[in-house]
Amino acid sequence: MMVQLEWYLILAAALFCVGLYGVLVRRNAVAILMGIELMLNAVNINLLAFWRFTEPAAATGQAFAAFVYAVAAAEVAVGLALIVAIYRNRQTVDMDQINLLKW
Amino acid sequence: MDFLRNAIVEIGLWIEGLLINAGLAEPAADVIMTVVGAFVVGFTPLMIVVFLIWMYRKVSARIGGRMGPNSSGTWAGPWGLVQPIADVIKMFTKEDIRPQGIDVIPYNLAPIIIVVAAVMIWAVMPFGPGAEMVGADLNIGIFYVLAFSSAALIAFLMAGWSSNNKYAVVGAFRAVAQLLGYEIPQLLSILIVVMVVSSFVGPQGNPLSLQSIVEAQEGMIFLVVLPLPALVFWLASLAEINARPFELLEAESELVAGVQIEYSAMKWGMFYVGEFMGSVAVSALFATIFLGGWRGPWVDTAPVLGTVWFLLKILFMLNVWTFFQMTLPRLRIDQMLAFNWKFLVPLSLFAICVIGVVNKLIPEGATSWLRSGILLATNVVILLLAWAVLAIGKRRRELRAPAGAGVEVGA
Amino acid sequence: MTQLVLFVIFGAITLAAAIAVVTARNLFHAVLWLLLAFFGVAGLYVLLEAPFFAAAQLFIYMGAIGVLIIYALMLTRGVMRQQVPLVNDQWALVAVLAVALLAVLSWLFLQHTWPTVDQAVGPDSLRTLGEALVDPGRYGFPFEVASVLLVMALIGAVTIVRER
Amino acid sequence: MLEQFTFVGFLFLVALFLGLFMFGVPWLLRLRPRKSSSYKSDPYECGLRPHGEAWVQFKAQYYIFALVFLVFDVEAVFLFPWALAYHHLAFYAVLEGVIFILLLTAALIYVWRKGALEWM
Repeated sequence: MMVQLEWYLILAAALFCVGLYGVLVRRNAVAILMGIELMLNAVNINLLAFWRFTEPAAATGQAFAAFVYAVAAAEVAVGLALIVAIYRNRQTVDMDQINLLKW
Repeated sequence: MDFLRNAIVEIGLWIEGLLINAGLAEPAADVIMTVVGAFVVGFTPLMIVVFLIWMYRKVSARIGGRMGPNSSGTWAGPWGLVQPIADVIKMFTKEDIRPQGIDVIPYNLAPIIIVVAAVMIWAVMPFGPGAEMVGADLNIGIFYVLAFSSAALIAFLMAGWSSNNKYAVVGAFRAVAQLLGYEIPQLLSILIVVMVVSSFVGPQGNPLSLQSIVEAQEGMIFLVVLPLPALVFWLASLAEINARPFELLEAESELVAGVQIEYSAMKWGMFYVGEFMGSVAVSALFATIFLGGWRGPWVDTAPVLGTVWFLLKILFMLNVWTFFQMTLPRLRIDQMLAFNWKFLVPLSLFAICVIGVVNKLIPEGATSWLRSGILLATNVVILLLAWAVLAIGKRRRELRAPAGAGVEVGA
Repeated sequence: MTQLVLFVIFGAITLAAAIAVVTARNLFHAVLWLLLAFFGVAGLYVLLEAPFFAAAQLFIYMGAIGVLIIYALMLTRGVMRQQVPLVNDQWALVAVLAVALLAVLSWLFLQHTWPTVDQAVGPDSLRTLGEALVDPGRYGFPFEVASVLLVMALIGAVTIVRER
Repeated sequence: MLEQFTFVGFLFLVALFLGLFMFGVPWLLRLRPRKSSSYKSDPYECGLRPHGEAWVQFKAQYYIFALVFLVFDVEAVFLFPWALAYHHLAFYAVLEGVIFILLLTAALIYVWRKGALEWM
């Protein structure tokens, strides 16, 4: 029995939801970034699954997956740099205490 | 005699024939053969390592003007051949000390990951001509090797973090700073090779697969065609396997052994084995990419000779490694980082651009001799340019700093 | 059949590790679970016949991003000692929402009939990707933009993180 | 294509077996410490009793090197398909790849000039 496209989509959706949960509930900023990484991975699974099952001869899905890598790398680089800078100034990475922008 | 010409493949076919005769279905026999192949490929590097430890002791003793293992005071067999076995037994039976405050699971997982990553690299190594002599001729070949060697980084961080020791943490940080950095010149020089292979093998063939990299060296080995990437790759690989002059991970006189400090008995032995396996893997990669892999005289008539040539080339590169190991001093960390980021990386970036453009400008119909010649000339020009830039830089530094005021070396 | 078994194994590894990432108390363990999740995703890519991306997954995520996250953890090491609550007070609500989102998405995926083709991946799929990436009519421009993006990220991050 | 990965999968199992074997034999032999003391199991710090916690603060310098590495790593994912297709590319397409590399070189030079590559 072959693995269907839907299965990959549902798996990716589950991964996305787990990542989303992590992003919304964790207090540590680094943990939030980890959640975002999970979500990006879910996106990549979707892209490659669509590529595999709908047009394996074209390069579209693969190219997009490669661009997602670039975006993920840029996101993680800048995001973690921000966290490090915040920690240096405020000695915390707890998102509930980083409320500078609130007022 | 005919049997011997292609002995390894013939033995495989013979066993498979036996299995099918014994009443096994063909797919099942195929699977069994794959498992047997995996065992052979997995254990080969280990066997080489056991031999290598012996050879390393002998050669380093000669270089150091010391007595080797054959005269260590106790009996160690003829030429000290029993020494590695004694080493193994010692390692297995030593007391395993568990330090306080370790993070148990990462601490124990790290040596396993190191061994696994070191074995996995061998899946794509071509041991001889033909598809049978490669574990799996993956179409991502060399990229697979890079992926697994970079995954091993994480083991160092795990070991360092979980050991509950300051030296281990510092060692892990240093290890990763070094291993990360030198991966870049390594992969850039491989990129140059991939481009050149792509124009050598033409529209058919897959330039990422190691087997076709070997096939592309039909006229001339790449050490001659591309001396610059070969040099960069070798230097970067020395750093990747923590060999001198880049032996900053262990640095026993400053870091007391780096990440391995809290490991004892066989867990330490696994780091040790992993390191030796790394040097075998790097030698095999260098032999495959730049020395023509299994290529050598009479391979066409007797393919089994290809394996012999390949092993001999690995042995040669291992001796080069031993020689480096025994004669060079250790760099300081700032020198090590500067050498990578300010010399190797810019040099290989420049080389990629120039070689990529020049190679494309050579008309497609050119003979491989002409192509090789032009590439060699380009390489030499780039090397001379790099040398000139270094010389100018040194001159300017000397002019700026008056004599005697600690001139930075090698930066 | 084998594919199905492998899909279930890798999928289970990925999901279990992902759940461990968002629930682990020790952040270092969370990173290790994250790496395991990445490894599972790499296995899925192999099943999707995109081995290049499986290798890139190991290469980028385990080799670079994992290391970067661990570095950031070490630089903000105060977090290892603080005994703050793990999650904020909206976790129950979010959990319900996430499960609901998963249910809706799954229902949608099963509802729609996807225009799948039963076609094998050619041996040249990676080469087509390489050609498409530099084809000015296709991804030539995004390709260069990706480079600019990486440069900008590097410059920005270095500017932010440098100690003055 | 997946058939080739059968071998890789089995090799992974063999590698795992090797690792667990080396790890497990001493464990099965029960070579536990016969006498244990807190001095023996202390973290080794050249003979002194360890002081403070092991997770000492680090300089951001390490992080910058990891950043540069990350960027070049992602670049490799783009450049490997490009190098693979090299023979099939027109001249301008090769130039595009070269521009890609030159942009990253510019980033490296920027970081260099800013002094972020110095070991402090």
